[in-house]
Amino acid sequence: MKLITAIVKPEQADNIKRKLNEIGVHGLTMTEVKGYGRQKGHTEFYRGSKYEVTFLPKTKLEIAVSTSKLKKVIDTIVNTARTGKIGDGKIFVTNLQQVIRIRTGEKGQKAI
Amino acid sequence: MKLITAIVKPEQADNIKRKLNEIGVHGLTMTEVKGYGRQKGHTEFYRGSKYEVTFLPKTKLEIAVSTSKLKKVIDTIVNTARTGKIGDGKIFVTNLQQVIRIRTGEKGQKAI
Amino acid sequence: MKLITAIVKPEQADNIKRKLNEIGVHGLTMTEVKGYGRQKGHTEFYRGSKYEVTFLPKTKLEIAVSTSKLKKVIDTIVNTARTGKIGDGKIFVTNLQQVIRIRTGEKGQKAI
Amino acid sequence: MSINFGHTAWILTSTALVLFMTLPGLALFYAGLVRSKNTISVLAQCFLIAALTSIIWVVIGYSLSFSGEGLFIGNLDKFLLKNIKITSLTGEIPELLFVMFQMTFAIITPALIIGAFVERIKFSAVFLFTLLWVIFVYAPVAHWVWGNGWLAKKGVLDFAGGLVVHTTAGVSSLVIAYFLGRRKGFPKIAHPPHSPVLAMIGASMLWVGWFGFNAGSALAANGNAAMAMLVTHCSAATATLTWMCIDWYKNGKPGLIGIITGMVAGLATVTPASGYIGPMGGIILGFLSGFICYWFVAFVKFKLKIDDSLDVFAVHGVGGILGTLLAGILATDTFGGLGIEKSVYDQTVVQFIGVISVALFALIVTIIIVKIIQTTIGLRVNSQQEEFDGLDLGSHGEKSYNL
Amino acid sequence: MSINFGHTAWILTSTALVLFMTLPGLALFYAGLVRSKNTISVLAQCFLIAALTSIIWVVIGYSLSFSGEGLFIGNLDKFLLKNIKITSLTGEIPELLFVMFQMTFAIITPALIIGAFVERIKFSAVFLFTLLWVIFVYAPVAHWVWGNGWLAKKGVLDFAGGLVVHTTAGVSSLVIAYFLGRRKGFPKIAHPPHSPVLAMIGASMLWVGWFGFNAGSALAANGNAAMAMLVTHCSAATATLTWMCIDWYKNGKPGLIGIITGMVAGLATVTPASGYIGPMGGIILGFLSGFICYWFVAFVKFKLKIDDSLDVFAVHGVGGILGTLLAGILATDTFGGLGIEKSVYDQTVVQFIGVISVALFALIVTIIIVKIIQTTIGLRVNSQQEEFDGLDLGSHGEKSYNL
Amino acid sequence: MSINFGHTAWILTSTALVLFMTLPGLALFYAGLVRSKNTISVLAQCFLIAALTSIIWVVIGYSLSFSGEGLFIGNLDKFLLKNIKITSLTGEIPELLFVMFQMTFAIITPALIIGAFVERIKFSAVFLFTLLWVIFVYAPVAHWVWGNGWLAKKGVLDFAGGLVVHTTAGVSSLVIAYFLGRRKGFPKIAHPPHSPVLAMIGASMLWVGWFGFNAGSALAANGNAAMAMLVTHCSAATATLTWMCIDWYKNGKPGLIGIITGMVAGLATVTPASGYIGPMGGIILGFLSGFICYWFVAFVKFKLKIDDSLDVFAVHGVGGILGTLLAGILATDTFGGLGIEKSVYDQTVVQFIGVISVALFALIVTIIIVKIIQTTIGLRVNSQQEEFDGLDLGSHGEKSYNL
Ligand SMILES: Nc1ncnc2c1ncn2[C@@H]1O[C@H](COP(=O)(O)OP(=O)(O)O)[C@@H](O)[C@H]1O
Ligand SMILES: Nc1ncnc2c1ncn2[C@@H]1O[C@H](COP(=O)(O)OP(=O)(O)O)[C@@H](O)[C@H]1O
Ligand SMILES: Nc1ncnc2c1ncn2[C@@H]1O[C@H](COP(=O)(O)OP(=O)(O)O)[C@@H](O)[C@H]1O
Repeated sequence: MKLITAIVKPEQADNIKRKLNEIGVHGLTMTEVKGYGRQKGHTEFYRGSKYEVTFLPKTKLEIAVSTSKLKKVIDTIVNTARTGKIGDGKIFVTNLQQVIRIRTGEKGQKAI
Repeated sequence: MKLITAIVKPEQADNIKRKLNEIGVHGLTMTEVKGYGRQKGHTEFYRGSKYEVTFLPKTKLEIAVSTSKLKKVIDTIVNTARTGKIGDGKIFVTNLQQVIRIRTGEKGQKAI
Repeated sequence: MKLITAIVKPEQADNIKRKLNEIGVHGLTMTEVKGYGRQKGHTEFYRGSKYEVTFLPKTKLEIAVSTSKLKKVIDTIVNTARTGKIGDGKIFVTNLQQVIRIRTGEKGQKAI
Repeated sequence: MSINFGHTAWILTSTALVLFMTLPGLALFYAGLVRSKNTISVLAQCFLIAALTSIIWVVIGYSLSFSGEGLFIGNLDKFLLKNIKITSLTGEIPELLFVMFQMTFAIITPALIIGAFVERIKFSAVFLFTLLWVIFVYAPVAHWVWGNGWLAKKGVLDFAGGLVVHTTAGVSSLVIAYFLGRRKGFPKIAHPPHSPVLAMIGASMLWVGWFGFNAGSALAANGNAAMAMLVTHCSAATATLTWMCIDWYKNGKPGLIGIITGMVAGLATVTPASGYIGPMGGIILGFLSGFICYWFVAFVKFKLKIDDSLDVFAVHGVGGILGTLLAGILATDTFGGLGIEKSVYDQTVVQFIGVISVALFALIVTIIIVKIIQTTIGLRVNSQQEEFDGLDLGSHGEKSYNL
Repeated sequence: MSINFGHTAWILTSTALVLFMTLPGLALFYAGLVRSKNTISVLAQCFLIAALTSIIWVVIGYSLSFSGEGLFIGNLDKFLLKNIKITSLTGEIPELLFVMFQMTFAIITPALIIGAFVERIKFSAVFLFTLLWVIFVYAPVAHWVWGNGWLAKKGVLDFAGGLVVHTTAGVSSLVIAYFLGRRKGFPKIAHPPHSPVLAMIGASMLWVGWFGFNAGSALAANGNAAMAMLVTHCSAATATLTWMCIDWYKNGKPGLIGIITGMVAGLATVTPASGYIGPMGGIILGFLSGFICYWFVAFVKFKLKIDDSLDVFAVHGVGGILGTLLAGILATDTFGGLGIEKSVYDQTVVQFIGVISVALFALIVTIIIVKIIQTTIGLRVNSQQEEFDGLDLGSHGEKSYNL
Repeated sequence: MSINFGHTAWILTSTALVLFMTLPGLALFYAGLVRSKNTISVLAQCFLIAALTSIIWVVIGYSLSFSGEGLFIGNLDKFLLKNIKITSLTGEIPELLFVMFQMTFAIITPALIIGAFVERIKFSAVFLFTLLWVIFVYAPVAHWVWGNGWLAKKGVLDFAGGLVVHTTAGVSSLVIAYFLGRRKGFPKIAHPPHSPVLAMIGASMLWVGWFGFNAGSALAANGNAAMAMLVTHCSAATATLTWMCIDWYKNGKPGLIGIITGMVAGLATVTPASGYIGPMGGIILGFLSGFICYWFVAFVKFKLKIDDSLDVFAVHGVGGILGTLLAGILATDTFGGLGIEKSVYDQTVVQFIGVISVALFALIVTIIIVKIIQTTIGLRVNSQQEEFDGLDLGSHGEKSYNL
């Protein structure tokens, strides 16, 4: 099992969720984060003082999937989230050793 | 060493923390997240418009533990967080390659 | 490739970002979290009622790096974030199986 | 007597000020003190009470309170305000304006009780409670004290509502909180006010609006109004500092919540006395109310263990009673007051009778009302889950913060 | 006639109240209803409109509205308020005060239109729109109705701005919303108001401030003002309860947003009639406005599919029109009104003419203005990205919440 | 002279308006501009200053300011307001009301200084500073200018507090900010205001409340009050637009913070002149204040490098001085003013003397006060950690947002 962590633009999150739902991913966890990358931020002015904003709002999606679905899910995310502009985000994949559904105590694949 | 990531109902977080403390877990990190799963959300109405809420507030707990404690911690979380209703949440376990305590520079087990 | 997760004091985050930037780390993701550890919280009073705060605001930094850079990045974080006082935080290292840049579809090292 | 345009101008203004105390003043004060998941419900309750009471007042409340010479209750001659002409006067102001001004008092009184039942009451129960309470508690007491009823005939002093507003609301709060039951964890688990900022905005509006409440109760723009404003201010300022210092001493830090709670206590306490006393009296009342209300907050919570969630009884009830009891004494020359006709002793006996009878009456009738609601539509929301999720989602289907 | 200090005191107060309705009242009401990323822009638009309209009013607006005897437009004799002395009177109050009081009406009217163009308009377009609209829509209509123009001569009843304020703003809102185009996803995707709390604060301020609006329009502190205040209040309270009950019935839960929307509809509706009717009339108007405005919200959104984002037409336009049409009827004795000179039928015909002519005029002139702006500086922000990121960052370079 | 009920009604209202300016107006304006971790502390400071100053005023401040004929300071004849009867008059209003009205001025003046010391001062130091400053700076200057002291005898024009309020507060702000030292990172690191929304609410309340401040200073509900209100409004509107345009030009975007800062500058600037000038004068002052205060914000910050954190000197000090200096000139017929008795030259010399002497006096006495505090209880919070964590937790043990 794998854990996919995708950092995407906040405006894409709903779309991605919908698309993933269509390919049979029925669970994910979303976090509001701030990202720093190549995309540059902006400058705000307050009473003559400059304030540089380098961290931009991003959304992190965490999705546990079975290894067999990994590619499909990644492709779906990439295709949905890509706008071709800097700041589109990144996907990280890590190994999941165990998944447990708290409600039933089920473990592994069944728990995803 | 393992990293346990538990997505639970926000109302359970304090309880879990207390129970973990009792079994000797003295550190954890909590994040407010939004979860999408089988649990269905609700509908809000504003001046005749419908607004569907599918992401529900959840709490993510991240706990680094030594491998020997893994089972005990997971059991404690499952037992405390389980209400038997949909939406109780999930636990993910990943491998931790290294842990470092910033204050002292200690590494590995000692740093947990 | 490795994923470094550092839990630090919020006031250190900007500094760390700057220092990492200097050693060539040009991307990271930041999340506001709440930490529970050895550092004790504080007590608030409201109309005679006591309210214990045990979770303290922390900042989580997630940084994907190539394995070769791992040590340097960790050292930089430790050196920058260390104040020597309880609550300085922790660093967790996990294995990254894959990294994908959404914009270009690049994978692996190039995508970091 | 003919109309005085200056007085009329001031009472028009005062009416706006007193409405402002409830909407948004009190609503924000209370909303800031609850958890964020119950914010909307508090605001909605306040709005409901304001709107509903207004209609009750126009239809029947004003008539029951201020029409006729009955000892215990008014009559229905002014049902739906009939027989009130645009030229009718009360004193030197239009009677229609008096209707409006008094309406704002009738609005804020049940709204005060919100503090007792937040975070767990059914919205429909608020509707029914307000309906019954305004008619069967507020209107009679208003008639007794201000509508030429038996207490007025006895010469009770209650300038702006220590009895009519604060004693009734305070006592009824205790009753409804008792029957509703406690919130989970009370009193062991404390929940910090979700927004001291909102609470402070509301409290400030109460302070400013209270000028209309107390100085408006002179029904004139004259020295009496000016004095009422001044003593009101003195009491609020003194109580603020007193409460702040107690907090500072006891907890090591002076919190904002304590500061504004003290202020409201000072305002409630001076209310019944505000038209009779001098600045010195205001300072004394402020000081006493700081201490005594402070003590009662802990007493209700930890001794009586009644979950009067936002301390309505301790702050308003106790304050109103205290001010009523002391009104006679502080009105004397000795304390720089404007003087009273009776002897201090006689007056204080009357004040005492006023407090006891109003408190008992509010107690009994509210128990009856609460029992009626409990056995019909129910008082508390149906499920623990709804309470846990918060009334905002559960009862109103809205969230207070969508940042 | 000589100056009446009581009346003057009340109109000074009313002026403050009506300014308060816009700043911060309406600004907060609207800001709470948009998404958090457009909060600053709404507040800034409101401030811009207030400041700009004030200057226009002093320079030329007042003169065009209230100077001279023209049927369709005033003259320039009071350009820059020249010829107005500190001792000049309008009725029994200083004319300078009348200038100020009326200025606050001129401010709030274009500010109402903000609700139609939020979340997508260019800030510079707001500037130009306000400039043209105040001069070419507001000033003429104010002259027709209140400045002794042709509608005044016909005897149209519009006590506090059903035509001048609400009909003009409502109709123009529809126009500008239509030409601006819809926000992405409208009407399928709903966005919850980012802060019902802010919206409620604003709504409450509107309620309180409306006392200055309607009761102030008596230009006196007398029984007429008192009655206006009372009926205003009755309508607001009834409409609040009506809208709440419809929501409760239809969605299963009474939401706060519905409660306050109903209240505002009740206030807008009673405005033109407020100086002529009695409490019963107020209650009737409140009840009708609750139903009819509720229906129009859905109609504009889902049938016309015009993105009048915060329902200015449905709430203010429809309310103002409704109140204007019924003013004559409800002013009669039958409904407890103060009586009218014409026959009900004749009066209602005049009211009808008023509504049609004002609505048509606002429609046509606003179309022209909008077209001018579209072909010069442009109406809508340049990029979709700016809309997505929100006007706060895009147009003002600020964020509303930095917690 | 006998009491005028109309005037009394207006000053009762104005008193409420001016208190409203401080609580919650100014408190919110400032609280919105600091970081969220210092929100509570600003609100608590504002409340403390309001409560404490009120008591000082009643006990000794009023007497020192307005009793007796001393050139430099009043006497103690009205200590604790003794000798003031409910029937005593000041002009045509009750003296007790005058006491209250003036009290609200005494409250807001030290409260303005909060802007200079936010985010790092000890709460106990605020207590002591207010105590000393009100007695040794405010009361004397109030006596000089308004209490028939030496500047009044010279014929200085200061209608509503350009000298007494804004010059004193502005200059003292510079002093206390200087001695307190800078916040970490100043002026290199900027911190965005945590809530432009709160700041905007506060600013709007200042605008509305300022009607009571300036038009109330006429102590009458007449043409003079109306004109004061009008010119106040004109200056605020013009300064708003001016500052907005400068920001727009310089940063490419007009920010909300700039808009409201301009507005406050316009209000402060017109204050001393508001009872003497005409609309044209108001517009001129607004325009100049927009430019000059804008420039001074940067000057203090980047040239003087004094961390007058919320720009009290640049906005209030400079504004008040500017308005005072120009009051004589703009009061002349040429600029549509109401005329002055002296020659323009003579008057302007007097204005100049007023500014210099008040500024110097405030400077010196504040230095002494600050030194006293520094060597006793200390001025700045003890640890850097407390500053970092924020004064909310450190000094008050509360958090401002618990969402
Ligand atoms: N090395 C990294 N570690 C963690 N997060 C990263 C890393 N690089 C980028 N990110 C995240 O991805 C987001 C987008 O990256 P950015 O470089 O701006 O765009 P692009 O992928 O188009 O080059 C960043 O805002 C940040 O949240
Ligand atoms: N595949 C997944 N990946 C990441 N998070 C998940 C996944 N499935 C569920 N979750 C998280 O767990 C929460 C509870 O899941 P849900 O399916 O509603 O309940 P249950 O576990 O009782 O079936 C979700 O809200 C979501 O945050
Ligand atoms: N076992 C753990 N798992 C997850 N997070 C931890 C763990 N231990 C500590 N943390 C995080 O690190 C932060 C600092 O830890 P703490 O024990 O207070 O300081 P120190 O590292 O100086 O002993 C905590 O607030 C928490 O967020």
